[in-house]
Amino acid sequence: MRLLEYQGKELFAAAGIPVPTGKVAQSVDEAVAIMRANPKPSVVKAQVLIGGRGKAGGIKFANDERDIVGPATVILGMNIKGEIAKRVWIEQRVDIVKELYLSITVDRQSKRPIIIASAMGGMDIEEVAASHAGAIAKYRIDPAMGYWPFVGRRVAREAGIPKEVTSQFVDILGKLYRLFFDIGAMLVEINPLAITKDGKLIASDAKVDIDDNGLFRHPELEAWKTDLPADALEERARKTGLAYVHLDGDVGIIGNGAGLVMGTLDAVKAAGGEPANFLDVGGGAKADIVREAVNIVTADPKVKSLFINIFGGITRGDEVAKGLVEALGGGSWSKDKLVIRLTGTNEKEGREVLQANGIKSVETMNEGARQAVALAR
Amino acid sequence: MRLLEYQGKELFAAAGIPVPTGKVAQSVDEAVAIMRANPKPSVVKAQVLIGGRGKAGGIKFANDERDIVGPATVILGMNIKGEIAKRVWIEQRVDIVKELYLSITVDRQSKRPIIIASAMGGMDIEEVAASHAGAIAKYRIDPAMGYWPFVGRRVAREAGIPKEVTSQFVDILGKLYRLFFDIGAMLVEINPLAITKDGKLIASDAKVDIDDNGLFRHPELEAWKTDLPADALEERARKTGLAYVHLDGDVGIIGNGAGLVMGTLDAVKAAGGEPANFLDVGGGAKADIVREAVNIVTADPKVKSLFINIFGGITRGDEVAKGLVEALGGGSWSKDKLVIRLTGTNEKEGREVLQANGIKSVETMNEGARQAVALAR
Amino acid sequence: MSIYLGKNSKVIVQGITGREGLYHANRMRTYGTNVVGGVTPGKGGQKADEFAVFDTVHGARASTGANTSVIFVPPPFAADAILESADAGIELIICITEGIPVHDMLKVMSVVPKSTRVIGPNCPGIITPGEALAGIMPGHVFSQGRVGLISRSGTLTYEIVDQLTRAGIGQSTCVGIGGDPIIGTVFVDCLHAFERDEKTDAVVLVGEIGGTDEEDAAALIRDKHVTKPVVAFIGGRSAPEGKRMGHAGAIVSGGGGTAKAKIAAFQAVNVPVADSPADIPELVSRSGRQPARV
Amino acid sequence: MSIYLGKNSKVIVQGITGREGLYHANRMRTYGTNVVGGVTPGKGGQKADEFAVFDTVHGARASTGANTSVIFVPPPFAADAILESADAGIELIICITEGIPVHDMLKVMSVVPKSTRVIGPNCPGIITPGEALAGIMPGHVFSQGRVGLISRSGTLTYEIVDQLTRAGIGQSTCVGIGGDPIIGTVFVDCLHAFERDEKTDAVVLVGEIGGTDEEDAAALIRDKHVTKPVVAFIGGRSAPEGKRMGHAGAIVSGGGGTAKAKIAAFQAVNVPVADSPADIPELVSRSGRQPARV
Repeated sequence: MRLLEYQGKELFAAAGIPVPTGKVAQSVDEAVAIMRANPKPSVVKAQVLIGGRGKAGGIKFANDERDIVGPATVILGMNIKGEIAKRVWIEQRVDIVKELYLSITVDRQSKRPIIIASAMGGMDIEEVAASHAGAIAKYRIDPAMGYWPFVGRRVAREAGIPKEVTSQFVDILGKLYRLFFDIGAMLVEINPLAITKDGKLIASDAKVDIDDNGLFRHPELEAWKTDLPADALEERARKTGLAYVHLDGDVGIIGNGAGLVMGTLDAVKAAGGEPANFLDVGGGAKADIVREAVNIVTADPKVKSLFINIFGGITRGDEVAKGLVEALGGGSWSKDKLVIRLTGTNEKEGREVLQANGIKSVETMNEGARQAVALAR
Repeated sequence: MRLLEYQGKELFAAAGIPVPTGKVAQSVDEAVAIMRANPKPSVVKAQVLIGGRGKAGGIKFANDERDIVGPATVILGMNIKGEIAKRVWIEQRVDIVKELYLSITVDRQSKRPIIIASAMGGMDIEEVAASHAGAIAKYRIDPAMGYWPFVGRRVAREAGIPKEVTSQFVDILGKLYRLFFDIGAMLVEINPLAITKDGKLIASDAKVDIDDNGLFRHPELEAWKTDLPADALEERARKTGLAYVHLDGDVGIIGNGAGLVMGTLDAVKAAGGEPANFLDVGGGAKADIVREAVNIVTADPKVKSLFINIFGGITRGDEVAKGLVEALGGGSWSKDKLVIRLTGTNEKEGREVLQANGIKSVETMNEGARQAVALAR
Repeated sequence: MSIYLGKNSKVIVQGITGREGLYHANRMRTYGTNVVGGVTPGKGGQKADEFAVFDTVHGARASTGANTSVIFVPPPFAADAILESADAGIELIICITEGIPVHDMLKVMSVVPKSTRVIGPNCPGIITPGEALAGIMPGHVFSQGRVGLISRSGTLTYEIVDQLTRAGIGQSTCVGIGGDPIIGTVFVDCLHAFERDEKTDAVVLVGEIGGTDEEDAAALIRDKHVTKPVVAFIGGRSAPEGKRMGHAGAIVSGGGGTAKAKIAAFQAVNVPVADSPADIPELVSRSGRQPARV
Repeated sequence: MSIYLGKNSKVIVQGITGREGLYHANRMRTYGTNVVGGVTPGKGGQKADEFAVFDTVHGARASTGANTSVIFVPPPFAADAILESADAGIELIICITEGIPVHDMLKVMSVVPKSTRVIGPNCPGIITPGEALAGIMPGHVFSQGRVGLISRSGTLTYEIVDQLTRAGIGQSTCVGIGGDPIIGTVFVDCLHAFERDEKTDAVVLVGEIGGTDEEDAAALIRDKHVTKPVVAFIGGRSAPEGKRMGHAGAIVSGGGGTAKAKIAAFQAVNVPVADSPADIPELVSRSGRQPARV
């Protein structure tokens, strides 16, 4: 679960990490009220997950209740690379003299949390890594050891963090690690971690990504989910327990098992088509799940053909066929725009069901992909 | 810092470990008020650190505000093996059908916390260990791993904890471990951990010992210190930073370094005497520390002679001699009842100071011990 | 036995009284696996179908001599189950459970002894065809032979194995290492094992987007730690950045973990990369030493 | 070099700008120890007397090649200092600090790599007479020779060494292992090291009440892992139960850790136990192989 900046900053503040004073607004009126209560030179920032909001015009300035109206009006509802800004975060401006970078993420290779820091903050860390690899310090923490101040001192020295702020940096990093650990984060990033004119460190931005699998331990964060931009079909699929990812193409895809579905997407692409989605019905799917899967995929108006690719391991071919027949019977899709490939457990029984209902099936994944792409033309 | 039962139970309750409802009283009036507010069959327990209070008459029963008067009057102020009960803990009686044992302490050998559990609770665990070694389960936790429920299940099985209460046991053990860890305990012990008639586990007693070196992290526990029985001289020494232990003999002992002082005590004992105390002035002691050490040791009216044994490593002989002269000059002790052995760094200068003030010194520790014992006769 | 699992493996199932656990315990036994019992806390002493149930892994191991565990317990309790098995001295721990918090696995992997092999989580298990199956794989698609297989995906593995089997190419051992970001056993571990294994002539490696496990495998091959022929397939070539493709670990982020980079890494060390699962049997047949037919 | 410390040891002092740290850095250098610098966070780049000060142990090690650290930082920060040295690859870490929370040491000892030797805390350090001193011992009482010494106590060690030296018995290495309940190096570790050491003929072991380190040492001798003669002394024979005798670790509790039990354990394996420090030189002289005189 990726969090919006204002949510991340709320977590930071609770963890004792200094952040600028700020408030979130969902309407121009709210924005005006905020500035009336606290008429300080402020930054008005679009609350979106997508990167590059600054260049897209999603960050503006205001000093009082009058001149907040323009920025708030422009930003609220702004479409930034396909994402609508439903909120603005209004925070007091701070005088920044230098920008640092600090993050903790999960390093898959070492199976450890990794701290990444740089004295070159304010830009994309991948860009820094590409152009100034030496400017980045990395430290993989043994989770059994946890964070100790020496780690911060070592990272600070290696990243070239100015000496005057090293002790603040060590303190903030300790708090960031505790937060990372407490909320089961995949990423906590402060970019920039600003040095103010009066020599204080402050988190100017906040990027937090929480492991969805660990969310059950944090019911208090559940409420924030509704604030996050979400695809309606993805939401609907999540509720049924289906893994659905909405894409931009026109060939709808259903399969069982993440790897097989990914492989199916690749086959469609290789056949010259564009997948409309990723949908994994999971292992051992029953007829009703298959029916709901068909309904979800075909609810996307861009979908022109549907390719169902099932390898029956635990999943039984006859169950899949039955679900499909039910879905088609409900009128949600025409069998003319459908290709199905069914193999493995109970494939014979499944094909009999299909045949009895006039649904044709193909033998191989590649053949299915070709036909599905042709049907979408 | 050893805690009284009521303090331990307060920590248990805060940690979510079930304890009987209870309140502490410092006077008969308070005890009466407690029973008036809550007239339930109760146990009245002397709050002392020493073991065996039950046999000494420090545990009684009461049902209401009238019949609490007797037990409270008897127990408050009771001398139990030398320790005065300044408080009673009045807790509601629970119907116990079986008593278990559970503790976590520091295992020096493995350098790990060790869980000890037994289905034979309510008696001294060392006795159980001696008579029924097989009835005790032990598990050394890797502190890097921490407590996981499987540890509790394994311990429960090996200790023969009844199956019906295993899941409660696992839960309580997890909370006990967290408490052990959070307060930096040397020991947390529940003996007995009672199974009540209705199948619930409840901590019938609480023994908690907190590492003094870790107390700086727990200022909230500082207040409890004043409730604990303490030797006035030990308190005074603690404030000066001296390690002083009050003993029962008549030969006062001062030395530098815990090992040397222990060796000096042994030498006095070997010479037929009884040490009155242990006092370590520490490394590099200056004259004022030595003076205060002499004052503390000789403030004990039982002390008949004083043996000062200094091996000058970092500690300088002349500083020790100066402090001693100052102390004697202040009239706190007569040089006739004093033996000093001074060797090592600046021993010559030190002996000159002693000689100039008419204080005789001996060459060896054993000779000093002999003379000090003779002086105490 | 080829690698990790074989005829001498004595398997217990953690979570055996659950629907999944019991279903697959039976399937494994049917396949020929020596399933010696199962564990469900609080249900020790009962029977689940024909399987003896124990309260703890220690108890199960003491009674049965189990050396392998397959874990089906729900995500919140799975890390505890893995640690319990490790603590009890189980040598091979296969965690099927999907949805374990990443931080649980970080902790688990930092404290599990090096001598314990953890496979998964979020994996289909491991099979040595004709000897034993520990997991949820459909045993009937596998066939005995001399090609090892390692995969981050379940059904894609079945798909590929099915094609291998149909082409007459049997398998020595197939390991589903799992689709999560933090897993106990990675490609590199399995490649080392297959390299040492006398019963394996070639290896099929089924990777996907996300992480750098495939790049690490390529580096191992580059450094000549693996000399047996390897054929690769990478799923997720069409996946856009930032979208999680079913598996928690299958995500391209910050420009890292792309199929393109992985394919390039393999090609740079002369490992043929199949365009489609259908091409794998032929690539295997053409690869270095000819694997023996079934 | 006898064990752990010698001419090739390059020593840094953590907490060198503190009063104690700087005082003892100078004393060590005067003794002949190769003190290459010190560490105080935030004071890197300065000088403390003649010593270069670094912000981190990493920095100090990178610049000086230090392999040994002596720690003088206050108790709340000492565990962090030990872990920093371990993380930086320092091989020998001697922690002088008294008063470190026991739980800090539990954590430290569970995560410090096995290849790192931690001595202390709450110890006087280690000396290889004539080569190097790392700690706070008064160097002048020690003399070169072939008797190793291990002790839980500081001044008692000086007392005993003084008597050995006066009796003409020099020392190979003397290790003060510290008086805390949880310490990095115990008797058993040092006995193993002295057993392997060509420059040591016999060992004096100075124990005290509390714990079972002495019993463990006796068991090692019983099992013939130590064949060189050992002479023991146990402090605290007159200490009552439940009273902490200065050292946090010197306490008899629950009937365990008594001097009586320790003396009996040594006597059972034919290790002579001195009644008084004054008796030690003679016991050493009489023990097995005659140690060479200075």
